[in-house]
Amino acid sequence: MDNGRFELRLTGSGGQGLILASIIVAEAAIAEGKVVTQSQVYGAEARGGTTKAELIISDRHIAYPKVTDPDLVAALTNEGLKQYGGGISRKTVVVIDSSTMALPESLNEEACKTLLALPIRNATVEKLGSELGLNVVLLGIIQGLTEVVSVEALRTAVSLHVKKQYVDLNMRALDLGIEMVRESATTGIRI
Amino acid sequence: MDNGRFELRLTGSGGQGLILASIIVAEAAIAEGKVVTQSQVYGAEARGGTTKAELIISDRHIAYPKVTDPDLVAALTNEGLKQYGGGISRKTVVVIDSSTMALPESLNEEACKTLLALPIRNATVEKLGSELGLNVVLLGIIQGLTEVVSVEALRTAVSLHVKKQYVDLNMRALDLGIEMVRESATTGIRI
Amino acid sequence: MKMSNLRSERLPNIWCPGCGNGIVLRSLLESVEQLGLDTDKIVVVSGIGCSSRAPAYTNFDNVHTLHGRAIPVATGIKLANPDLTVIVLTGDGDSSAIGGNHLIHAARRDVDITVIVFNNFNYGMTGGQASPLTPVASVTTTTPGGNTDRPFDLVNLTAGAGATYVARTGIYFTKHMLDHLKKAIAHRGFSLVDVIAQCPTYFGRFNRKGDAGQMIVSQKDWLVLKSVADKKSPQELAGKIVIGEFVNIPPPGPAVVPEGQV
Amino acid sequence: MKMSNLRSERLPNIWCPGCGNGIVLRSLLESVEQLGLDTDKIVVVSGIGCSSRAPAYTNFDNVHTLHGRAIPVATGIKLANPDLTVIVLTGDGDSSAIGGNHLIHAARRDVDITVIVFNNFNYGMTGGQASPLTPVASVTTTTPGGNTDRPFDLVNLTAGAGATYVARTGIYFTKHMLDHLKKAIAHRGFSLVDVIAQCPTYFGRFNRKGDAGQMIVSQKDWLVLKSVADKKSPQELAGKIVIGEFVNIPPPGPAVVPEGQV
Amino acid sequence: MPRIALMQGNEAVAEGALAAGVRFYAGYPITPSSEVAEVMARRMPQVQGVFIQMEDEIASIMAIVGASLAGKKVLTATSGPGFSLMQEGLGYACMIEAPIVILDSMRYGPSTGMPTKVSQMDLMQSRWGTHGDHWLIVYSPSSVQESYDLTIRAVNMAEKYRTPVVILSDETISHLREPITIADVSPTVDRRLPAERAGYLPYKTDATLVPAIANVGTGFRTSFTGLVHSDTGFQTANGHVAEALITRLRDKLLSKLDDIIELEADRVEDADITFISFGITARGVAEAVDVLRTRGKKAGSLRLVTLFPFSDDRIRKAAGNAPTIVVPELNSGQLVLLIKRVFGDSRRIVPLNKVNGDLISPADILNFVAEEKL
Amino acid sequence: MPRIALMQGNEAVAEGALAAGVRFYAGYPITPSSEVAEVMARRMPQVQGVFIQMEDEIASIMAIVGASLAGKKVLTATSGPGFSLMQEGLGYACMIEAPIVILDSMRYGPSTGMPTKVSQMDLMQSRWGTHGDHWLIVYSPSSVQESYDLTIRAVNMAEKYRTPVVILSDETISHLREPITIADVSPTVDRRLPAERAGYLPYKTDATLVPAIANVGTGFRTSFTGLVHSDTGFQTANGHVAEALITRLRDKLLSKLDDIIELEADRVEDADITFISFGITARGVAEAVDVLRTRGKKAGSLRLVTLFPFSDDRIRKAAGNAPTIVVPELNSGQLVLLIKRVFGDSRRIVPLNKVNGDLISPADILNFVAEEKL
Amino acid sequence: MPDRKTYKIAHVRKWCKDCGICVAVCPRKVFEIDRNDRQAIVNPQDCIGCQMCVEHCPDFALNVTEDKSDA
Amino acid sequence: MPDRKTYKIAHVRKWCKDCGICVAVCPRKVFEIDRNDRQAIVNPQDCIGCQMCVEHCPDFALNVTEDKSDA
Ligand SMILES: Cc1ncc(C[n+]2csc(CCOP(=O)(O)OP(=O)(O)O)c2C)c(N)n1
Ligand SMILES: Cc1ncc(C[n+]2csc(CCOP(=O)(O)OP(=O)(O)O)c2C)c(N)n1
Ligand code: SF4
Ligand code: SF4
Ligand code: SF4
Ligand code: SF4
Ligand code: SF4
Ligand code: SF4
Ligand SMILES: [Mg+2]
Ligand SMILES: [Mg+2]
Repeated sequence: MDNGRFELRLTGSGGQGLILASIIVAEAAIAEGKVVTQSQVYGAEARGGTTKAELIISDRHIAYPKVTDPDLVAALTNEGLKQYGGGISRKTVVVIDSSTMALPESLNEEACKTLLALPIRNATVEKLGSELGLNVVLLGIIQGLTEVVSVEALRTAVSLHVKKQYVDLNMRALDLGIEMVRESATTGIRI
Repeated sequence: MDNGRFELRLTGSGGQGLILASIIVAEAAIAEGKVVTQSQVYGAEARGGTTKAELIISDRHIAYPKVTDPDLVAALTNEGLKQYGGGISRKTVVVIDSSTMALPESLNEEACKTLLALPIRNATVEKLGSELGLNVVLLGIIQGLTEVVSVEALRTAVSLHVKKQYVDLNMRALDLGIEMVRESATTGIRI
Repeated sequence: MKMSNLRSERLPNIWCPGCGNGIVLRSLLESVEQLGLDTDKIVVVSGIGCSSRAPAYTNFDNVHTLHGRAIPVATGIKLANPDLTVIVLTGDGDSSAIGGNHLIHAARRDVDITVIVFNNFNYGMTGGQASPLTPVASVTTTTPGGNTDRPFDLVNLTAGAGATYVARTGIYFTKHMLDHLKKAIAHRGFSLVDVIAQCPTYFGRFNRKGDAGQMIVSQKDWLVLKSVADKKSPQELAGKIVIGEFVNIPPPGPAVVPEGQV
Repeated sequence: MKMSNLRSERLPNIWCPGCGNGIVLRSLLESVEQLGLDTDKIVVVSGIGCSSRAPAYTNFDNVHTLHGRAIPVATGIKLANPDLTVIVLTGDGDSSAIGGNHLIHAARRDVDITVIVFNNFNYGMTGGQASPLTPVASVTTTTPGGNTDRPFDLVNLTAGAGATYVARTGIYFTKHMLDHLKKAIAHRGFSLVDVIAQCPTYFGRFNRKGDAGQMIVSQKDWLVLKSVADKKSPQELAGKIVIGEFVNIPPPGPAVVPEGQV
Repeated sequence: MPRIALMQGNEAVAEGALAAGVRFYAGYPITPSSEVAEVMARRMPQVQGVFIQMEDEIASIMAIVGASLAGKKVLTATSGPGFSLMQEGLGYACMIEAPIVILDSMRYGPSTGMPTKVSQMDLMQSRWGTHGDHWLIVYSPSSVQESYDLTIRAVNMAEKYRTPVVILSDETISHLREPITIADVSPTVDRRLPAERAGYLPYKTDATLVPAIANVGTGFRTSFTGLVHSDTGFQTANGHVAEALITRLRDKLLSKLDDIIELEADRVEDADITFISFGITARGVAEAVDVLRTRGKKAGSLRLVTLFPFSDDRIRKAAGNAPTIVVPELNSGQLVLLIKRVFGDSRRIVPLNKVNGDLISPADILNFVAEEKL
Repeated sequence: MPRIALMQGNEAVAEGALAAGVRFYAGYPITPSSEVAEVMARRMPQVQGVFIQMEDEIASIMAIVGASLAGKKVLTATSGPGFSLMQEGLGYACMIEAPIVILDSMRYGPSTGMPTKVSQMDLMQSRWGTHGDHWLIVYSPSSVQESYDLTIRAVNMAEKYRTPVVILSDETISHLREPITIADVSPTVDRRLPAERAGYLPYKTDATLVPAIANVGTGFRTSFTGLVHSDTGFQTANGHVAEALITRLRDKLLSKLDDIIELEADRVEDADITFISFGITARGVAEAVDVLRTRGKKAGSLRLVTLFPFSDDRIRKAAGNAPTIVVPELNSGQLVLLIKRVFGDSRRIVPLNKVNGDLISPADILNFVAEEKL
Repeated sequence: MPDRKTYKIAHVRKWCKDCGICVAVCPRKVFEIDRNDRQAIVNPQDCIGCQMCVEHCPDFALNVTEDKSDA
Repeated sequence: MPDRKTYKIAHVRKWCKDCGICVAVCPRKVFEIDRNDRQAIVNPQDCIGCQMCVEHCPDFALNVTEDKSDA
């Protein structure tokens, strides 16, 4: 978090819950006294297709509200990374879902700070039984990688968005994400 | 016709055919190579009420198209004269229909060039059998008073606007008007 | 008729001699009086047209809106204050040409307003052009060779849109008119009365219908009571217009204003 | 179906997985082919909405207009060049909400165009709000507690406005759909087909109608053929929608375009 | 042989349109434009054209757009309230590049205002009434003859540039009768059509920046949309395409100002006071300038025949060097806002407004000049 | 205790309206404003208010006018195409002096354009979209917090001056989420009502120039019309009355500029280059000014919170003395036309336009300053 | 006819537009349009109080009440 | 069953959106949505050529023709 400012971009396809994920982080950040701006791209008026969600977290007033210099870019689809990979620099941590994405040709360790390929979808299905919770696993990954918000704040924010009976599942999803980061750090499955 | 320009205003109530009358004079004047602008006032969108028709006849281009300095004002109702008597000056000939109108208080010989009261409606009904033709009688009066257009041109213009079977009646109406002026000149029934 | 409901200080009205609008206006004032409505709680709304000038002669709150837009304004008023009796006075053009969409949607929503159409078969105010209710073959300034567009039947149109009260009447039949205006205003839900009025200045003149007196009396010949018409063949009814009550569906429950959205 | 009438270079289409619009589009292309129409002389016109994107997938002249305004554009095209077959593809919102007035007036004038309504009971394109055809009690983004406004019955509405051909069909019944589209297009005069389609993304999801496959197959349960329905009581038909041909008035003479004005 | 006829302004618009080849009229009556419809209802059948009275002004503009796409030259006529309703359709015509002509005969506003009284209150609306960046041509006649001539020109320009053209007239001119000269044949311009189907891209343009789009029903199978579209005519949300489109729509007009803009300057060269006006107001100005000149006052007049595109440069050049510029108009001050921009601080710009439903007469102007000591 | 909530701009408009006492919402969905309707559909029943989805935007604005006359505080929300359709109704509201508030969330135009892309292309339309001389208030929020606050202010101003107020927002702000602070109670203003029936003249005004008109259904029996009307509320075609009415409608706002106009100046005092902008564009400007300052370039910013009434004087004063003024906007140049008028030849006025559906970023501005050597 | 009711016909001249509707609807020929095209009450004594004229006058210019003055 | 007709099922993968409609309408369970949420043709041999899938595929992704290859 350069000078108290953190820029996050999530990209993937409609329906993966990325916008909600960015909102949850935003709420967690607000709870911790931060300022945020959250935005997303809308495609043509029809549904589906590629989406992007953006979040800026800062200690102070945020003037320009869109991400221009991302600290973290997480992509769940190749198309997403292609369309919304702009602005990735040596300061950017890039996370891709290795279960569904090919290694992006345009990107390499040199072009960013870290390039992390995690089997997000597979791990989710395997550990949680279905894809449900994929976006919360991603939240865990973001937390694990950046600690831009505390785990507690994130837990609270997540639980505000899910029905009672799913709280547990989501907490496990969050833990799974955090765990994946921890593991990757030890096992070093960076690309 | 001061410097080749003649300004005419007719006023009365809707349905008296004053607009048509002004158009007929306009057409006669055009036939004689003159330039004209003809206009009228529209009341509220609904019908009836007081109307005014205006005509400027000139030897050359007419810039401002509305009457500001009338040479002749002919009024068939008191209300018409009241509403649209503006601009009458020492150069203006004023004609009123003495069969239906009271002597206008505001007007006197001093305020205009000539103030002529003619029993237009009564004469029309008497000589032509009904009010039909009233506006053509007025045309005759205008012609008789001003000779701004020739009788022949006026006859032609009138006949272009009436069905064959009424041409005769209208020619008689025209003659009646001209005759009334002639008589008034000899009998001097000016006010 | 109580003169206090008429803004007599604004008379004579602006309508042409023999115009039917005043007769409808009178009937409206009479019906409001007979229904015993609280005159502080009546709002009369209109669009643009000769007929739409009628509200300004009533001594009620009145809103002269835009051409065709009386109904959405009336809808807004009624939903904002359901205690009010909201009556729309409109022309055939105002209601069925430019305002046609609002008309059918109000009927669909069954919003509790009453629409009284002053139907003179043409656009009086702008000089006698055809309206969507101008009969086939009639001459107007925009159908100099006779109208070839088919007119709406306002009863069918609004019934098809879901109206719960629809009636038609004519200004000659003052008792019939009064009865149906009263029923329409009293109806809980959307109601419409198509009142056959007259425009002697344009429609009458262009179509040689005679003077105002002849026009009004002739309604006896070409308006047929529904009860009578029901016994006649289509051939016998050719060229006639049927008057009476066509739809009268009582409201289902106590709620008449669309409530879920409210 | 002749692939040459489809702009396959523009596929996959923009619609959501399981959206019913493609099924109607296919049926349209099939009907045009079976009718043997000159494809150079077909113009497909639409408004705005998911369904209104359909014309751009046809290999005919096509005009994507403004929300609700397909019908007047189609009217202009048809009157300007009566040789053309003019077909309007529109949504339930496009045709009956903002475009309602044009719809009833086209029906009244009996202008020779065919209007095909892709009826998915909501505004798909803007995110699933209620439309004038949304059934009572249905959940949409603007009726979170269930719709309380009554919907139009498009058949009644357009019949009431004077339409000379009106039918209703559903996308499950592809043969029925094809037959009625063909009859509508072949009809001389104004024709409308209300095609019950589906929006799994919004209407289906909000109202727990199951996935796209379940939605389409379920039409077997709640759509009833008119021939069958005619023998049933209102109670038996509660919650069902009747499909079939409701109005089919042959044109009176050779002229189908309003002529007097032309 | 040219003939002379006495006509009302509205009739002249209708006859001008017919002379220019207009064969489709759709409209909805409104004071003070209704006579255009009434004349068209009578005249169209005589020339195998189509007259249709639509259900409202929205339908009217959309119907002429449709007929235009089918190859007809088209006209509608309205006044303020109807013009407001037409704004969405106007923007659509700009975007799909449908040649259409609209008469807006200005009456007193806002809202229903005073339907039978004159104003020039829709000036800014004619430029900015619809949403989004757009460009169009607006002409302003000041006589019946010009109502005829400019209507022909409007139709021709609409065809040439595939653009909506607005004729901004007013109640006075609409109802004024003046003799006009009618030529046997008028110069007409037809829209350019594509040569062949092979490689046809409806919105691809050459140096003219004007696309050669086929009429519907001629086998070219064009796709029209009010969404941002590429050369193919199909929708796209590509920002570059959008920028290129919007820029071309601007430049196709702004690069042809010589052809489009007409300004009429009268004795501005040596003027100490120049009046800049348009439409009916210019008639009073013309007379006032005459009088002022006879009184020894060096007055001049610049009349904007073309109101939009509005070229600051051309107006600056055409207006001469008078230190005082008076802008008389029948509204609370609209043109004067633009004129101020044109001249910056270099001149004294004086508004002269009349908003009582009457014209600005020569006497009004003379009095104003005297009172303001101009 | 004030609370903090994360909200979208559209949600903030809806919640701001509710906080200001709005209890009637009529609307028709359109991207990017639809969420306002969706929030209202959920929230209105909770506050005994009315939500109604109308058949189109014309009906929507007319319905809120009706509800306003019946005493409710009202809102509708739309975007360009719908705003175009509302223009006639907007002029009507001006004329009868109905307090109404309209959100226009600008998307890329003209026509349907790019529905999900941002623009600032309706700026001039918000002032000049309807026919006839008219005046209204237009506010431009540049954040979610301001969407909330300005909506409250818009409602209050509408009530205070009995005028339509437009909130000119855009796609980005509408969909942006930011934390906002919500006070327990917000300051609200209620329209003035007449004291007694005796001698009641609905349109008679005192020094405030704002009439105290009764709500319908309260026994005062008011007559409303969009025609020119006298103090009685009844129609007249009297030119003096017309002039007085139109002039009062102007002056009731133009005499209260202190209350209505808000301009936000930032470091303009010593600036060599000042940016004048509004809405979302001002956010990029703010960041660019910071960067320029850190680079030693004396930059400043003037943000127009109130767009209309547009006071040349106030803007001239508030803008400081920078010799160069840059006007960045998401259109082909609309605000810059006004700014040119304000400053005449005294400054260098440089337009910075972006019309590809993206925002003007701080980098865009910095690059522009560098490239243009400003 | 001692017990035949008689009626007072009030006519508001300044509201009347001489349209002739009362002439057309009156069953007893009470009214006439005179040679000056003006409405005139010519046979008031024949009035039977049927109210046809009152209800059809578009200008609120007529009022017919039972004449109780002799009673 | 020597004279039972067989059918070729053509599936345009890049147009298919895996919506499952073909699965729902096919009377012979020819299709399936697999565990990757993708449409799959699992029982082509059971096809009776009824065209239900073709006519209901919203994406023009299916074509079923009689397989004459063995004839
Ligand atoms: C938007 C708009 N379009 C057109 C008009 C012109 N106009 C005023 S009234 C009217 C028609 C009135 O006809 P109708 O509703 O039948 O009323 P009538 O005058 O016949 O009583 C028209 C077209 C207008 N005022 N506003
Ligand atoms: C004037 C205007 N108002 C609103 C919109 C926004 N809008 C676009 S499509 C649509 C509704 C579409 O519903 P429908 O016609 O049923 O089509 P569907 O998407 O369901 O196929 C709306 C409200 C618009 N484009 N223009
Ligand atoms: S024009 Fe016709 S409708 Fe209008 S006032 Fe005259 S008679 Fe009545
Ligand atoms: S939103 Fe609904 S109607 Fe639109 S494409 Fe998706 S499924 Fe079809
Ligand atoms: S009906 Fe009324 S207005 Fe007409 S003539 Fe008789 S009294 Fe006069
Ligand atoms: S009340 Fe009857 S009888 Fe008496 S004047 Fe009137 S219409 Fe004639
Ligand atoms: S119906 Fe068509 S799009 Fe849907 S899964 Fe089957 S083949 Fe794919
Ligand atoms: S043609 Fe019929 S049986 Fe064959 S796959 Fe398709 S739906 Fe199944
Ligand atoms: Mg009418
Ligand atoms: Mg739909």
